[in-house]
Amino acid sequence: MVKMILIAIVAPLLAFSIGLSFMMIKRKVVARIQRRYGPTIIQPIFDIMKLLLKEDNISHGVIFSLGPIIAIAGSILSVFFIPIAGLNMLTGSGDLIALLYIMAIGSLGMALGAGDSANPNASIGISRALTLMFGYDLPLVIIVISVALQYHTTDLSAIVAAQANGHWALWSLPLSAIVGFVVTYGALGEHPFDIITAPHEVATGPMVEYGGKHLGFLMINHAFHLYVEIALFVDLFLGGASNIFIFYIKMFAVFFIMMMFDEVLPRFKIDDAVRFFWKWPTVVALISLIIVLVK
Amino acid sequence: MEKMTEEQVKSIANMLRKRSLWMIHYCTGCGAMELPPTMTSRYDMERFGLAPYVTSRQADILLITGYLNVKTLRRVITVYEQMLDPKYVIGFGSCTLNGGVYWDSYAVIKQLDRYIPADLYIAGCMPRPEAVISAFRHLMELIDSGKADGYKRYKRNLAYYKENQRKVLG
Amino acid sequence: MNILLEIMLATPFIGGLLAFIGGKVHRWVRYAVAVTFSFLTLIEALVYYNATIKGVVWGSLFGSKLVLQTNPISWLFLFIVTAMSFLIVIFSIGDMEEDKIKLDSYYMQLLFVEGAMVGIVLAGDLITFFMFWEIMSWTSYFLIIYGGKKSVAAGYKYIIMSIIGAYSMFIAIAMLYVKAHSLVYADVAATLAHSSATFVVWTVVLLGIGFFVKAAVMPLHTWLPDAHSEAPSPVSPLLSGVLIKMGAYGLFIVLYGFLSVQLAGNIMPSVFSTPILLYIIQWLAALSIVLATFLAIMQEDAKRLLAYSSISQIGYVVLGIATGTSLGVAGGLFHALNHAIFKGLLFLAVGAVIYRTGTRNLSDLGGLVKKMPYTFTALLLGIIALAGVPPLNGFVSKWMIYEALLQKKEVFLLIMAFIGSTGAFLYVYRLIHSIFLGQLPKKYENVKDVPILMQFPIWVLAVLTIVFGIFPGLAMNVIVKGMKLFGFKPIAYTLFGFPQGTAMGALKVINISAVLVVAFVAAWVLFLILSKSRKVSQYDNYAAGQVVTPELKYNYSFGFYMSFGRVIKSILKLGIERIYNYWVDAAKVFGDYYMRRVYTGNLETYNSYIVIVVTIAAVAILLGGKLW
Amino acid sequence: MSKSYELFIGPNHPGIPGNFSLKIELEGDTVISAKGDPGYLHRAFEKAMEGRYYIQNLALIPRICVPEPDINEAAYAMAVEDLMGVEIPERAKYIRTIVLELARAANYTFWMGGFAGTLGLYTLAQWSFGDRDYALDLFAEICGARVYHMYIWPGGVRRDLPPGWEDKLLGYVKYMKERLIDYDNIFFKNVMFKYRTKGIAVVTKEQAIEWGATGPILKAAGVAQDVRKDDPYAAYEYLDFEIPTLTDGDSWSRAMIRRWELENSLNIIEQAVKKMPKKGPVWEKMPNPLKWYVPEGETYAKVESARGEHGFYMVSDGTGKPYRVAVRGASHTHMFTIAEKVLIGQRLADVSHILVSLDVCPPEIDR
Amino acid sequence: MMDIVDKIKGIEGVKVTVQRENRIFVDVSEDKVISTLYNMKLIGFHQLSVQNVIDRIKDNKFEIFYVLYSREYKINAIVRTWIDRENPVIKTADKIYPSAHTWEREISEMFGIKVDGNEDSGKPFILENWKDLPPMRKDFDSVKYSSEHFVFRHSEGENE
Repeated sequence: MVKMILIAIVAPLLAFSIGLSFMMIKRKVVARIQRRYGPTIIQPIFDIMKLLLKEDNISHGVIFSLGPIIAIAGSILSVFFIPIAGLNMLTGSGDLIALLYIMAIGSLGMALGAGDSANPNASIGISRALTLMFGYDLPLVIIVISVALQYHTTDLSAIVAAQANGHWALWSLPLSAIVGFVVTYGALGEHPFDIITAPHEVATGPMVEYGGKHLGFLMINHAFHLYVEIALFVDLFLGGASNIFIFYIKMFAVFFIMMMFDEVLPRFKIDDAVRFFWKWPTVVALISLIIVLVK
Repeated sequence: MEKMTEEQVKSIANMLRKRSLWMIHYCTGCGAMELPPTMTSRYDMERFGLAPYVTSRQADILLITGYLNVKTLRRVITVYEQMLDPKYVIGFGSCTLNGGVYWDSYAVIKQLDRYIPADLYIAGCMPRPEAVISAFRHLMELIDSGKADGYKRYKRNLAYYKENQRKVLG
Repeated sequence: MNILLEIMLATPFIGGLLAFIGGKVHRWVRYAVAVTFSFLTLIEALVYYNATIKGVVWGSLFGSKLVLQTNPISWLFLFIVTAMSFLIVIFSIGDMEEDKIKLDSYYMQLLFVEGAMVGIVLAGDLITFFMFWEIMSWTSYFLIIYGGKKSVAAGYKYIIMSIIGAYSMFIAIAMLYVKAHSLVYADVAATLAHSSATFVVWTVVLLGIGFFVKAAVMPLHTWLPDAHSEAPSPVSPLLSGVLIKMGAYGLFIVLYGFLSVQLAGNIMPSVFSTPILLYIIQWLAALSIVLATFLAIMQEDAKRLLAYSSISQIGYVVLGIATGTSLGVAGGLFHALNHAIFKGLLFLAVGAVIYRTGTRNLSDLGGLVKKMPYTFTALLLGIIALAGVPPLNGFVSKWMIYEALLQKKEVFLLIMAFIGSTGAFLYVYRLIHSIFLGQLPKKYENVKDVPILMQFPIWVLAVLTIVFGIFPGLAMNVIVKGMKLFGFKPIAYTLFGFPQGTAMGALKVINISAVLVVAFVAAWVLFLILSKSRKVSQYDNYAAGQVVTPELKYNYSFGFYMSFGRVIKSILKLGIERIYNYWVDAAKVFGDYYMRRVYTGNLETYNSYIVIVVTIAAVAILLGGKLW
Repeated sequence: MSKSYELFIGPNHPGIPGNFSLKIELEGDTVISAKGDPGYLHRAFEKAMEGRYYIQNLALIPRICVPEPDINEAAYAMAVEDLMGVEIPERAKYIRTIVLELARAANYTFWMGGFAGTLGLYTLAQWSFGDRDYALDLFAEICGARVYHMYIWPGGVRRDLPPGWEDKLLGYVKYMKERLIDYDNIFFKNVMFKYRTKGIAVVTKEQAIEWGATGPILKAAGVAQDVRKDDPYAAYEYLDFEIPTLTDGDSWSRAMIRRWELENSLNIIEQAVKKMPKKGPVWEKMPNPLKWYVPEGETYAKVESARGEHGFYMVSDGTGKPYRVAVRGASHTHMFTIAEKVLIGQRLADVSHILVSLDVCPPEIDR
Repeated sequence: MMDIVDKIKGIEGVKVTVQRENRIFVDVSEDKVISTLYNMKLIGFHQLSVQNVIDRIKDNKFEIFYVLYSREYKINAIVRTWIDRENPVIKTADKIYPSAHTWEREISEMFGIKVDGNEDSGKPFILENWKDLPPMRKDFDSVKYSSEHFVFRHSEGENE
């Protein structure tokens, strides 16, 4: 029991710090790609703390304030369903399919909050976010099905266990892994899929009215989000890990490759992004699925 | 004892605030021309934790980059009032100080701090990126020592500022 | 005890007549009678919880016995029918105002529909079934046309489609009668077991057309969007939540009461270890899911959006029922219950909004969360349930269907089911955003939340979404027990979900919700510690430095998914509806003279038609039997 | 039933180039009307110039257009020279050419970053803003200021080039040519760039001529009209360069025209440095500033700016102050006659890059 | 060069002066200006570079000029006309040169000239809440206005 409570406290903190470390590294690496020196490495901590300590905050209503809270609650919930380094916290209570929907709780909360800000920019941002989600969900679902069929289970910890000793899904399902990588871009809203917040078009979209502690919460949520998406990729295709360091290294490797593509692509228009996802990633994922079926 | 801790909290908050100053993305005048170099690879003000942000709710610093004509002043006041405390205003260039070369213009206001409280001025037309950065460093010092209290002054002397604004904006 | 079954069947009919007569005295008499009798029916239904009663003979026709029966599956639908009807009667009292529409026989029709549906569910033979089926069709038609001028056109469409379905069913029943000379379910099943494959397929297809029309499975869905959206606010949930479930119930009876998976597997080839007939039904259901989702996303009318969503959700029910595995069928039946709950909730909540604002046009609304917070919360629960997000009820049943499909490796259907579910996020968010979020139009500044009489049914349903979401075992008790009677292997379940082994993964909703609540509270506490936020008006808003005024059109609502619409333009152009509209138009021209005479809009005359139609149906059965 | 909604792009919005406001009305995500709202940068230049001596106005004119101030100085100087009938020395002509082309190159570099930024590629923005700074360093060396140079005077240029400046200039040209390859690789050859800009906001040849477009918009539509060729000023008549044209007239063509113009400018600088007389006066002596009377008359002087034709209509009444100066900025037409029409039917996602591709410069409109 | 001058001279009621190479002044009376512009466009002057006003306060006239350009002949022609300073009205040229529309908005705001046929004339364009004389007129004193409306900074510490 004590151990359970301890895990319940440690796991979100761990997830948050991993996500935060990615945020830190990203700003530095991006700066170097852009031929800049870049901020101090702990700059995101300053940003978040400053936002949380703002003396004045505005709210457009209860739902506006609840939005970021639900977002964080949803993200923390999904952290528990992703086995990290041998810890299977709640994986017995919900499987991969449940996780796909659990991950949507946070987005829904965010969407509600942004909608309550009574700003068309925010509404457009949400409309784009949901459309993009619809876009990348198709290939995502297909690869999730392929992995589930490959290992005959939808239990994430069982999937991780089946990939032990280097039998990664990356080797058995290389096509799905590639699609999964592309989908992670979309899910994280990295370039070229940063359509949701595109400042030149919709002035940061859903975040347009958020400032102060609300925005701080959203940044915290972003750290969780980074963690969840990448950890899911690692668990599905890179076989998870037996201890936290190896897990971190795997996650970092994925994230680092993502950053390399991140800063050299202009962004899609939203319908082009959906068309993109429904074209090549879907076709490739289907091929991979058919291979699994036939096997 | 309790008061002491409160002050400590405030000083810690100030220390954090000065390390992360977000500047609103509003080019009010021609001084905005020297901001891109300041922001980007040559001078890179992100080194000091400064970054441009889009909307009034997100930003901490309002940079009045040069002359303000009456039409813009109205928007600047809107933006300033939408920003969240603590917020800081930097007057950029001589026009914000005394009207600069537009001393005789019917459209340009001559003194920024009659309408919104300025924490800091940067002289020159236009100030070089080095000057801008040094101003930011100076602002950080002011924040650290708690002297950058423009937003408090605005609240305290609201009637004064509103009266001045009303006179000009009509 | 046995006599009660007949009393229960009679209760709503009696109530309906009494309400009609009482209404002449005073309207409150009408309300009291309607509420009492619908409540009585509900109580009587609850008595039969998990009971199995076989063959209560209540008459005979053409040598075939007329039988009433009940079993847990029937009870599940009985519960849906009676509970929803009760709540809708209460909602109607608040919503249907005397001075706006003549209410002379509204409650009678309402209770007649309820009675007809109770009859369908309790029927133990096909004649009883068909009789009540027809009564349901006609009475519900009269309910639909209460909604004003447009609804009459929608009603035409509905009744024409229903007649087509009824004829198809009628032929099948006649065929069975000729073959078996008895239309009691057990006899029918026994006959089919010894019939040729062609006969079985024809029977099932013809019956299926009738059910598919009612259940609005594509491509027989076209009546639904019009009828559901044009019907009066309290009738829409009855149609969407309950009436279309009758199609699903009929399908279940045909597929597993008359046939069985083994039998079907014996007489026809299988695909993915599913008999091909079931597989085709699955595909139709999956197509309904996806296409209706796409159409729902593009709607600009709140009730039309929900109507298309109903087509999509009933697709899940049919898909689940047609899987043929214990998990899938249980999921399908559970989804029928869940859909009734959340769709009823959504229609009632939207009805409440229409009641206050007078429009159901999404782009005219906005920002009502500040004015109608209770309705907002209920609708929020409804959309979360519909989108299938844990921990509310829609999630569990969808999860079961997904797992069943995954177990059978029917991956393409599974992908389509998933897509429909993600698409649901889009349209449900559209619904809640356009009504409750965004800028509040100036004309709605004085809007208040709806009266308690209308909130009560909404909140009962809202609580049910949570109850069945966290305790799926409650419904499983009934479903699993009932499915045993139909020869399914029982699935393992707990009160809170499904243990490892039932499906390819485990599920325990209580843990999900508990952690969610804890995480939420933790985040909230952190939020509250920090400095307080100040409430600002909706006009104090970022507008790129400009000032927002009430005159500024600062609300993004129309064409919410216009960019997405570009992507699916080619799919939407398929135009099933256009072909249908052509035929409906033709039928309209043909029947216009007749229709003008018959559908005068005078409800007094309509009541007599019901009896006439039942008689005609009976005569038709007689003639059909002889001619065959 | 309200189908449309209104959005403000600017003034406090990253999607607008400068302090300007565009009110767009949209249906879904499609623009159905766009209205520009200028005046946020109005400083009453034309009024102020009437009240000042010719020498004082030198300080005022570069501030009319911020990204490329030298064109104002050149046009002003040419108008005054025209009225006074002064011919400027040979070397001054070349120096003016070099300075104008350097400013043009700097402006296009700056524009490139802004354009890439609106498409979401911030890397190029970071690179090119940084690279533009090297051009500003060169300016700082000849006149002491990075942005407002006040270097081109009536009668020539203010002072001779500092020793060794030409080499630094050539070094800059060489550096920029190398960087251009990087820019091409990251942006101009990028598939996503073509995907986003091809066929967007087309201004056809007929429309461009009818609406009075100049500069890159006209060149992108297929008309080779350029003041440097048609009515050569400074030393352009001695130099060999081509006017690039494309035929599509879409956002992509305009971007490519600017990219080639940047290369063109670098080439012109190289040529001009080579051909420039190594010695000689750079300033035809002007009268004492206080007795600097310009003969009565009216004239129109024009130069080619990065955005199109930039002109000064100057009226003198024979006193020491100009009687009336009217400024023609290319953006004036581009914004109100072209952008407002072209934006209709476009998508919200494209609005800001269309504005930047038309290169609307608000200070030029407001003055 | 000369043949084009001859062509312009063919337009009714114009007075042509050649200032220098490529600069021609075409003076017309107020009522002929639109037809002249139309004919000029037919001749090949396709582009309106700038249209603005000079306040000739001594003559009590407004001078309105249109700078036209022809790519074909590479010539700038400047069409000038004079109207009375009292109740000044001009006709719009935006049917001939679309870009004139905006120039006319500016003129009508800055000089208080009414533009017939231009629906945007008289609406606020650059200025906001302007209540004084149109600012570009010679009798509007900018220095006086600004010292009346704005407070200049004189010495330090005068704030608050």
